[in-house]
Amino acid sequence: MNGLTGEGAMVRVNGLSLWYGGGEHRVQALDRISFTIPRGGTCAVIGPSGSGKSTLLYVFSGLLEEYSGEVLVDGEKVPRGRRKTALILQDHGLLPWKKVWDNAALGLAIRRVPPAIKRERIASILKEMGLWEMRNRYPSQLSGGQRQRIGIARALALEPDLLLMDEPFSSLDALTRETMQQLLLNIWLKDRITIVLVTHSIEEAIFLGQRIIVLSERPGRVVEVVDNPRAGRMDYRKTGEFYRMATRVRELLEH
Amino acid sequence: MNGLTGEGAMVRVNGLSLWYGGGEHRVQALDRISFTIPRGGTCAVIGPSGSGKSTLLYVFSGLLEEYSGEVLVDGEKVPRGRRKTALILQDHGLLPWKKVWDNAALGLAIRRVPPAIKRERIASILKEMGLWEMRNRYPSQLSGGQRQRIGIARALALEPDLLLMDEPFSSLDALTRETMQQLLLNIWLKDRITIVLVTHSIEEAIFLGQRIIVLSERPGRVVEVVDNPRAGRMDYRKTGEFYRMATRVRELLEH
Amino acid sequence: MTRHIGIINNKITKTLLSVLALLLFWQALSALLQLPALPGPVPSFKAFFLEMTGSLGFHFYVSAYRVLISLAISLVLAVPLGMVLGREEKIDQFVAPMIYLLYPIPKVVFLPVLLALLGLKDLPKVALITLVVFFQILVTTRDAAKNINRDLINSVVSLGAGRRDIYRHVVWPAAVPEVLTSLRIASGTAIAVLFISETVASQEGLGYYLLDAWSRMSYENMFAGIIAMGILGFVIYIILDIMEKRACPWK
Amino acid sequence: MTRHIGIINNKITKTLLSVLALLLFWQALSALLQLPALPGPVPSFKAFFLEMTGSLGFHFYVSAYRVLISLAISLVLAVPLGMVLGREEKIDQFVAPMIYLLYPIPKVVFLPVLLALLGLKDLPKVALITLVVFFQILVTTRDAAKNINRDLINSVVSLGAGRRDIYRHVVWPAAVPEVLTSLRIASGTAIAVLFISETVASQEGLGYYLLDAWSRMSYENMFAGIIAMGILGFVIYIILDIMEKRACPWK
Amino acid sequence: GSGEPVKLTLGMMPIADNLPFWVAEQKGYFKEEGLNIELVDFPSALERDSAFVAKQIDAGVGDMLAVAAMNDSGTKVKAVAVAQGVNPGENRFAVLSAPNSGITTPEQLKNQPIAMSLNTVNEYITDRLLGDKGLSGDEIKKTAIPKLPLRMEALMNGTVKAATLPDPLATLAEMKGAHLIVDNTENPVAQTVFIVRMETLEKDTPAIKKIIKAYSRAVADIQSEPGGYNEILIQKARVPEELLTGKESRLKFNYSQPVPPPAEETEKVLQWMTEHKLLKNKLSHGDLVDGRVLEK
Ligand SMILES: Nc1ncnc2c1ncn2[C@@H]1O[C@H](COP(=O)(O)OP(=O)(O)OP(=O)(O)O)[C@@H](O)[C@H]1O
Ligand SMILES: Nc1ncnc2c1ncn2[C@@H]1O[C@H](COP(=O)(O)OP(=O)(O)OP(=O)(O)O)[C@@H](O)[C@H]1O
Ligand SMILES: Cc1ncc(C[n+]2csc(CCO)c2C)c(N)n1
Ligand SMILES: [Mg+2]
Ligand SMILES: [Mg+2]
Repeated sequence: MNGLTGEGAMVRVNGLSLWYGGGEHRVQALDRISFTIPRGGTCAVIGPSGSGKSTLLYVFSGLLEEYSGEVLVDGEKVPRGRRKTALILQDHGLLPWKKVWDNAALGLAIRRVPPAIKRERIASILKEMGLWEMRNRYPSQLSGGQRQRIGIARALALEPDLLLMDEPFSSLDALTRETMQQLLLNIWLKDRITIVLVTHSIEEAIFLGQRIIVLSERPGRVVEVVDNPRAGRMDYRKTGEFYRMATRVRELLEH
Repeated sequence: MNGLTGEGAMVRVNGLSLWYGGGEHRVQALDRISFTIPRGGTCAVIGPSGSGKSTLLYVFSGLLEEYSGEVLVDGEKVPRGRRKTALILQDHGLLPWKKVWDNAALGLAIRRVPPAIKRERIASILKEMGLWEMRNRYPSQLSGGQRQRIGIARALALEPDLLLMDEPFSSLDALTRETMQQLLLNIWLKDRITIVLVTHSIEEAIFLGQRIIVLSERPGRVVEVVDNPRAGRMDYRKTGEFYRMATRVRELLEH
Repeated sequence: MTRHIGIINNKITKTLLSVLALLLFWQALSALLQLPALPGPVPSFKAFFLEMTGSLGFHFYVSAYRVLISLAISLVLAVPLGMVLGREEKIDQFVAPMIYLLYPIPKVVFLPVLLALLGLKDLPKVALITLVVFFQILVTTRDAAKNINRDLINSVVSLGAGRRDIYRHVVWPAAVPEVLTSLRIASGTAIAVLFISETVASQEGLGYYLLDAWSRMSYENMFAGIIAMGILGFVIYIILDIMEKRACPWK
Repeated sequence: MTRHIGIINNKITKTLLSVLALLLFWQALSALLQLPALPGPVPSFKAFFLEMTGSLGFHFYVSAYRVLISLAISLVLAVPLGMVLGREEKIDQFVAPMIYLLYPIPKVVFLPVLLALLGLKDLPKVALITLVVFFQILVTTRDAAKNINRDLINSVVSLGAGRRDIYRHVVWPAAVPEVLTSLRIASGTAIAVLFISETVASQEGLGYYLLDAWSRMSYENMFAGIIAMGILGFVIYIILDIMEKRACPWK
Repeated sequence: GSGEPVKLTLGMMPIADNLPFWVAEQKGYFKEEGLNIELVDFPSALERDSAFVAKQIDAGVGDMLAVAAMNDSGTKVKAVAVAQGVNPGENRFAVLSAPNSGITTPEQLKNQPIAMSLNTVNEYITDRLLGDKGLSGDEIKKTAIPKLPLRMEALMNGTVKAATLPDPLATLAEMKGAHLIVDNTENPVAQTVFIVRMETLEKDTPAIKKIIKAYSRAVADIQSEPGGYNEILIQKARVPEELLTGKESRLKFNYSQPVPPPAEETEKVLQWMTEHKLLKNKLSHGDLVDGRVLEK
C-alpha cells in the first residue's frame, strides 16, 4: 500500500520454467524466468509473439499449476482464484450465454458482492466504458472492441490489488485506447494496485510500466528487466527520456 | 491490373446502410456509406470501436447480404464466396479440429487447387510467417499472435485479387507486425492486388492505405475519404508528409 | 408484426404439408400391402375421433401424466449427475462402467423386482419409464459437460469461481442445448416404452389401449392409439421447442 | 511410457472397483429381497460361465452381429440426413414434424407389417432395431448441426466454400462428438430392443435367450443373459471410447 | 375368520378361462362370502407369473406347466382345482395351417415349422396332439412367435405355414380361411388350474375355499344361461364380437364345476418338462397340487 518501493514484492518469480504437452509433443514455453514486481508497482511484459507472455499471466493467476521454479504472489504460492487478483484474458473470456451486464458483473456475482453495491459499480463502469447502451445484448451481437472492453470492465469491477492484463487494448482504436490507459492510470493512482500489463506496443509499455520485462523468442527467457521509474506520469509521453527509452526497448527486442 | 487509377473501381459502395437484428432490437450499424476503391489500390478503414468496420468487410465478402444501397465488387453485385476475394476475420476464424497446416490450406482445398501446388504454396507461406515448426499443432495449442498469423497465411495462400483484412496485425508485436506489413507490401507491389485494411493504428493506415476511409461512431458514416497517394512506398514513414497526414487523420477521428 | 405472423403461418403450413405427406405415404403403403394390420389413414382417423369422444381421451391423459412425471424425475436426477460425471474425471471413471453395464439391459426383465418393490399401481410404470430415459439424459449431459471449452472454464476460474460457480455459470448453461436434445430423445422413448410399462396390471393408458386393441386385432383402434401416441410426442416436441427458444436466447 | 501405463492401470483399477461395487449392490439387494426373480451375482455368474461354454456364446455372437449391423445402417442413414436437417431450415420445417410424430410410436406394432415385408429371418429384427435407433442418431445429429457457431460457417464461406465444403469442413467435424454421444445412447437402446426384436420367429440371440429363460422362470439363466447384454454394451462403449480418442484429437 | 373381510388379489389375463371370476365379481358373490377380492389384469402369463413371484397376487388361473416352473424356481404355489379341461370342449387349442399353404393333413406338417410360444403349454399341446397323429419328436419343427396377435397375423398372410392358436383366435383363423389340422376338442390334453400362492393358502385356507365356492356359483350361472355373459367375454377376454353372435360362428366356451387336479395329467406334464430340460428339481404331483380346498 505504500507505493513504488513497498516492502515485500507483490509478485516474485524465481527460476520459472514451464512446458506444454507431454511426451514427444512437449514444448518449452518459459525458461528460467526470474523477476519481481513491487507492491503497488506497474510492470509491462513485452516480447515477440509466442514468447510466453500469456503463459506468464496464467501462472500468476493460478490457472497453470504445473511448472518448475518458484512463484509467489503476495508472499504465498499462488492459489487458484485468489480473491484480489483480476485477469483480463487475451480472448476476453466472455460467456456467450450472458448479456453484457451479466458478463461484466460475473466476478462480483461469484464473489457474492451485495447486489446493491454490484449494481452501482457495474453501472458506473459500463457507462465509463461506453457500454451502457448495450448492457442487454449478448457478446455475439457486439464488435470486437466492445467485447474487449467488457473483459476490461469485468476485471476492474473486482477492484483487485493485483491486475493482470493480456493485451487488453489490442482491438481498440487509438482514442479509446488512450482513454482506457488514462482510466487505468487513475485507478492506479487512487488505489495503488499492482499492475502487470502484457502489450505489443512499445509506447504503451513505457508509458505504463515502471518495470519492463523484455522476453526472448520461445522458449521465453528474460532478455532484460528495464527500470522505468517515470512511467505513469501524465506528461511522460512528450519527453526525450520517453523517446530514449523507446529506442532502448526496441533495440532489446531486435536483439 | 494497371495501378492506382485503373479503369473501373474494384469496390464501389453507394449509399450503403445496414441494420442488425429485427423489431425492437434493431440496431443501425452503417449509415449511407459511399466510396470507391480503384482496382489495384489499397484502402485503409479506420474509425472508433463499433463504427461498422468489420460489418463493411462482411458486406464486401458477401457474408452479409441484407442491406440497402448498392455494393459492387469487380463490377458485380457481391456474390457469396467470390473466388478471388480473401477475407481475414477479426477473430481469425480458425477451425479447432484442423491442424495449423490444414487450417492454412483450407482455402486452397476448397478451391480444389492441385495438391502439389497447394503443398508448395502452404510450405513457403508457413515458413515465411514463422509457423513452419507448429504446422502439426491444433489452434488451441498456439499463442494469440500465432493464431492470427495462420489467419493471414490462409488468406494470402489464396493469391486473391481483393484482400479484405480486419485488424490483421492487432495481436502481433511491433517487429513481427512490421515484417508482416512488408510482406503485404511486397505482394501488393508484385501482383497489384486490391487491399482493404481495417486497422486501429493511424500509422499503419497511412503507411498502407492510398485511400483512407474515416468512419464516425455508430452508426458508421463516412467522416472523410482521405487520399494518400504516397502510401506503400518504403521510405514514406520517415517523411514530414507522413507526419502531417497522421495529424490530419487523428484530428478527423477526434472530430 | 405482419412479418412475424408470416413466419408462423409459413411454419404451420409446412407442418401441415408434412403431416399430409406422411398421410399420403401411409395411404399408399396400406393400399399397396393390403394387410389387415395396416389399415389406411381414413378408417384409422375415423376410429381415432370416435374413440377420442369415448375412452381414448382418458388413456391419453393418463399416459401424458406418466410420461411427464417420468421425464421430470429423470431430468432432476440425471442432469446434475451427468454434469458431475462430465467434469470430475475421477468420479466418472468409477461410475461410467456402471452406466454402460446397466443401460443396455432391457428394463422389463426387472419387472418382478419392480413389482415386488413398488406394488401394482402407478409406481412401477413410472419407474420403468424412468429407468430407461434416465440413462439417455445422463449420457447426453455427461458428454456435453465433458466437451466444454477449457477457455470458458479458465475464464470464470480466473474470476475466483469455485466448483459450484463453475457448474452454475458455465457447465449448466453450456449443457442446456444438449439437455434439450436429450429430452427430445427421451420423450420419444418414454412414449414408446408405455407399450411395455402400461400393459402390466393396468387398464388405463395408451400402452394398455394399444395392446388391448392389438390383442382384439382391432387394427383401426390400434392405429387410433398410434395416432394418439404420435400426437402426444408431437405436443411434447412443441413444448420443448418453446422451451429451447426461452432457454437459449443467446443463439 | 511408465506414466502412460500408470494411467491405464489406474483406469482398469477404477473400472474393476466400479464393477465390484455394482456386484456388491446387487448382492445386497438380492439378499434383502429374497426373491427367486433376483438371484445373487454368485449363482448368476455360475450360470453365465456354464452357459457361455454352451449356447450363450452363440446367442451373444448373433446379437452382437445384429446390433452392430443396425447401428451401422442407422449411422449411415441418420448422420447425413441429420446434418442436412440441422442446416437447411426449410427442409427441417418439413421433415421435423414427421420425425416427432413417428419416433414415439412403439415400433413393435409395426411387426406384422415388417414380417409381411421382410419375412422371418434376420431382416425384420435388424429393421426393428434400426427403426428405433435411427431416430435417436437423427435427432442428436440434427440438433448438433443446428447449434454450430455461425462464425465458423462464415469463416469457411469467406474462403469460397459451397454447401458441400461447409458440410465437409465444418458441420461434420463439429457434429462428431455429438454423433458419438448418440451412438452411446443408440447402442444401449439397440441391445435393449433385442428383447423385443429377437422374440419374433427366432431361437437365437440374447433377446430370445432372455425371454426364454424368463418364461421358463429359470432366473439364473435369465441373469446370465442379462450379464451377457451388459458385457455387450460395455464392449461397444469401449470401442466408442477408442473411436472418440481417434476422431477428436484436437480435444 | 369373521369380521374384517379378507383381502386377496387375483391375477387375470384377457382369456375366456377367467369368465367365472368376472361373473362372480359382477354378481357380488365374493362380497357375499365376506371376501374383498381385487382382480388385477396382466397382458400375458409372463407378466402375471412375475407378479406371483413378486408376491403381488395371491391366486390366478394358469396351466400346470406354470405351476411346475414356479415351484421349480422357488416360488411356492399350489394347484387347488381344475378350471378348464375337466370335460372335452374346454380350453380349446388348435394347430392350423395358412389359407394358401395347401396343407390340410398332419402328415403334411412333417418338418414344416409351426409358430407357437416355446416351453409353454402351447408347445406341450402341440407335441401331444401331433404325437397322437403319429409325428415323431424330430418331425415337429417349431418357430417361436410368442405374441398371439402377431402369430395370428403371420399365419393369415402366410408368413408362417402353420401355427398353434388357442380359442377364440383358432376359430377366427378358421373362419378366415385357415385349415384346421388338429385340435383338442375330443381330449383336452392339458388343463388349466386354479393356482394359489402357498403362503396365502396356508394362512387363509377358508378364504380360498370361499373363492372356489363363489367360482362354482358363477359356473352354475354360466351353465344355466349359455351366451348370457357374452358382454363380459367381449370386454374382458377380448373375444371378437362377431364370433360370439355371428350365425356361422362355431365358437363356444364351456365351463365345468371345479374338481381336484388328477395325478396322471400332472405326471405327463412333469415328464414332458423333464424331457425338455425345463426342470432343475425332481417334482411330483404332491409338490404341485393341494387337494384340501375341494375336500368337504
Ligand atoms: N449481431 C449483431 N446484432 C446487433 N448489433 C450488432 C451485431 N453485430 C454487430 N453489431 C453492432 O454493430 C456495430 C458495428 O459492429 P462492427 O463489428 O462492424 O464494428 P467495428 O467497427 O468492427 O468495431 P471494432 O473496432 O470494435 O471491431 C457495433 O456497434 C455493434 O455493436
Ligand atoms: N496448449 C499448448 N500446447 C503446446 N504449446 C503451447 C500451448 N499453449 C501455448 N503453447 C506455446 O507456448 C508458447 C507461449 O505461448 P503464449 O500464449 O504464452 O505466448 P504469448 O507470448 O502470449 O504470444 P502472443 O503474443 O502471440 O499472444 C507459444 O510458442 C505457444 O505455441
Ligand atoms: C413391447 C413389448 N415387448 C416385449 C414385451 C414382453 N413380451 C414379449 S413376448 C411376451 C410374451 C407373449 O405374450 C412378452 C410378455 C412386451 N410386453 N411388450
Ligand atoms: Mg498471448
Ligand atoms: Mg471489428
